[in-house]
Amino acid sequence: MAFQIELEQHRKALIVRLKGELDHHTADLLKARMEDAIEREGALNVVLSLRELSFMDSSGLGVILGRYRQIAAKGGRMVVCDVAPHLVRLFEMSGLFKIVTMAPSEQAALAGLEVAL
Amino acid sequence: MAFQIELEQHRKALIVRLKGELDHHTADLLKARMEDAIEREGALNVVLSLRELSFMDSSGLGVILGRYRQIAAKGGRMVVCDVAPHLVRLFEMSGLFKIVTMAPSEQAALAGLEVAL
Amino acid sequence: MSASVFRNAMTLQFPSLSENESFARVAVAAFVSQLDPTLDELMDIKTVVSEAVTNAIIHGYEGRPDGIVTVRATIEGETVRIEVEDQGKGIEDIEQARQPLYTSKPELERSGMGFTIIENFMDETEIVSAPGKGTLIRMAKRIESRRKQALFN
Amino acid sequence: MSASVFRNAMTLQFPSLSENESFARVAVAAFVSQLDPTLDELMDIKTVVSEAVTNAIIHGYEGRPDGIVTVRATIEGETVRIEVEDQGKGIEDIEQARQPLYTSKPELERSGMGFTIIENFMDETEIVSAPGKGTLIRMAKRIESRRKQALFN
Ligand SMILES: Nc1ncnc2c1ncn2[C@@H]1O[C@H](COP(=O)(O)OP(=O)(O)O)[C@@H](O)[C@H]1O
Ligand SMILES: Nc1ncnc2c1ncn2[C@@H]1O[C@H](COP(=O)(O)OP(=O)(O)O)[C@@H](O)[C@H]1O
Repeated sequence: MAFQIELEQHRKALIVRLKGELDHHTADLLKARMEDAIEREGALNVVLSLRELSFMDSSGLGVILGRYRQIAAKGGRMVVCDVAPHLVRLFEMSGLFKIVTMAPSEQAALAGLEVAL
Repeated sequence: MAFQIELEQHRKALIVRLKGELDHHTADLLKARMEDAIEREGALNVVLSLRELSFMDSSGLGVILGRYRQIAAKGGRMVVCDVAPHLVRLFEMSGLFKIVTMAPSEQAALAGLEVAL
Repeated sequence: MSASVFRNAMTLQFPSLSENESFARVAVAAFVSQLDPTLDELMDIKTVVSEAVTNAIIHGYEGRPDGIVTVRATIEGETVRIEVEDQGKGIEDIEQARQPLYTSKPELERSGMGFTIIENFMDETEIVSAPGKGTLIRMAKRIESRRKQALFN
Repeated sequence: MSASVFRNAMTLQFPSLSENESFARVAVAAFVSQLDPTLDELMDIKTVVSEAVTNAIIHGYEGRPDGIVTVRATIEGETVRIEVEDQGKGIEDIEQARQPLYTSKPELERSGMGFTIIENFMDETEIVSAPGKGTLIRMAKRIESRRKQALFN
């Protein structure tokens, strides 16, 4: 079904905005687009905006974890923002919040990265 | 599924606002509510607002035709307003536009009734 | 045209309860969404499924809740085929049933427009029915996907 | 409690194509909508259906497109029961499969959280599986309808 990815190269992070439904069927596209941006364009930190994500299951957790490992190996960090309540439960269950930071908005996510740098 | 009816006794017409999905399953409720308002409260003219109707099939045509007959027997008139393009096709196919007037808005529907009175 | 045509199929079965009319049309619409139809096309599909399933419940099983309605849909390239089947009463005179405004149940305020709408909204319609055996409605429609429209506009 | 409990049921079958994951969860959600669930409950249902159907496609049929996935759902009063079945590979060690973060396909970036999510979101979960025979996931959840909440609040 409908799934869209918007990528923006911000000064200190790659901003990835997801829209629609992220499941096993759409996860491959996200993996390919993010791998590409991280490897070819050398993105270090990633801000993942879930504001317009209407559905996500454990296949989404898998791609996010995979991309986290990719940037963490180079010393990068990942911040997830605008996470809907039902997705917070998925993130909590999987322990993803132990390695990925949560922020209320893109601004807050970027500000948090600045401070940490 | 979700179907809601809002009734308003206007000076010269009963305004019936439909919301959601009108099919065979929900048509009985509309029939009962409108019959009641027409018989017990003596409504003569009816304005049917379809602005928030997201779905309607031929079962809807049946109830509308039935209520038209009910008021026409007493000399009343029916105006349908805010009809979405795909519903216009249904009305056209059934010939309902030959007996029921179409108006772009509730205001226009009420104004039309005033003039005709 | 690519050599490999996308194919998919689904079968849906449920008892003849009016609660399932809405469910059936949403399910078929979700299946057809794979072809990225326009909103108008999706509304056509929802409407014809609603007509055929309602007919199976009202006319086929005459309101009994224990009949089984079967809905099949297939996608082959750009064509959607939909079948709605019941093992109910069947239709005695199919030509009469197809007439606009003809209904055998005017007391239920049926409009008699079900088959007319189906034949108008779909590219192909076939009615297979025999009294006492049940009714099968076969329909097909070519979907002009939004994606393709965007490409060629 | 009224003496007559509302009952309904549906069966859905489709080939093991990833396109059908979205379709399956929308169809089941539309069926469950009859109970007027909260948005959170509907999201739980969609998620568990997505997990179980994805598992049938990836693990049961290992990506082959010609397997058949069957989804059954029943409503009995306030309880929804959902079954997802495949005739695929089957699970050798069910206890191991249920462990959070365990996956047999790390190369596909699976998170190993499917069964954990299902067991968390549903009131009851049962896994019936045998190597070479296939897998059946049985789940149940009581729905606190919005209508009822509105009445008692
Ligand atoms: N599944 C069915 N089983 C038996 N009879 C049917 C079935 N579908 C349609 N019919 C017959 O065909 C007639 C016309 O159907 P239709 O055009 O949908 O109008 P309506 O449903 O408003 O009566 C019905 O009144 C009924 O007699
Ligand atoms: N339908 C199935 N058929 C065969 N094996 C399965 C099936 N569902 C789950 N499994 C096995 O159980 C494991 C755990 O499943 P799950 O918790 O959903 O995690 P994941 O799908 O991320 O691997 C899978 O890795 C697989 O080995």
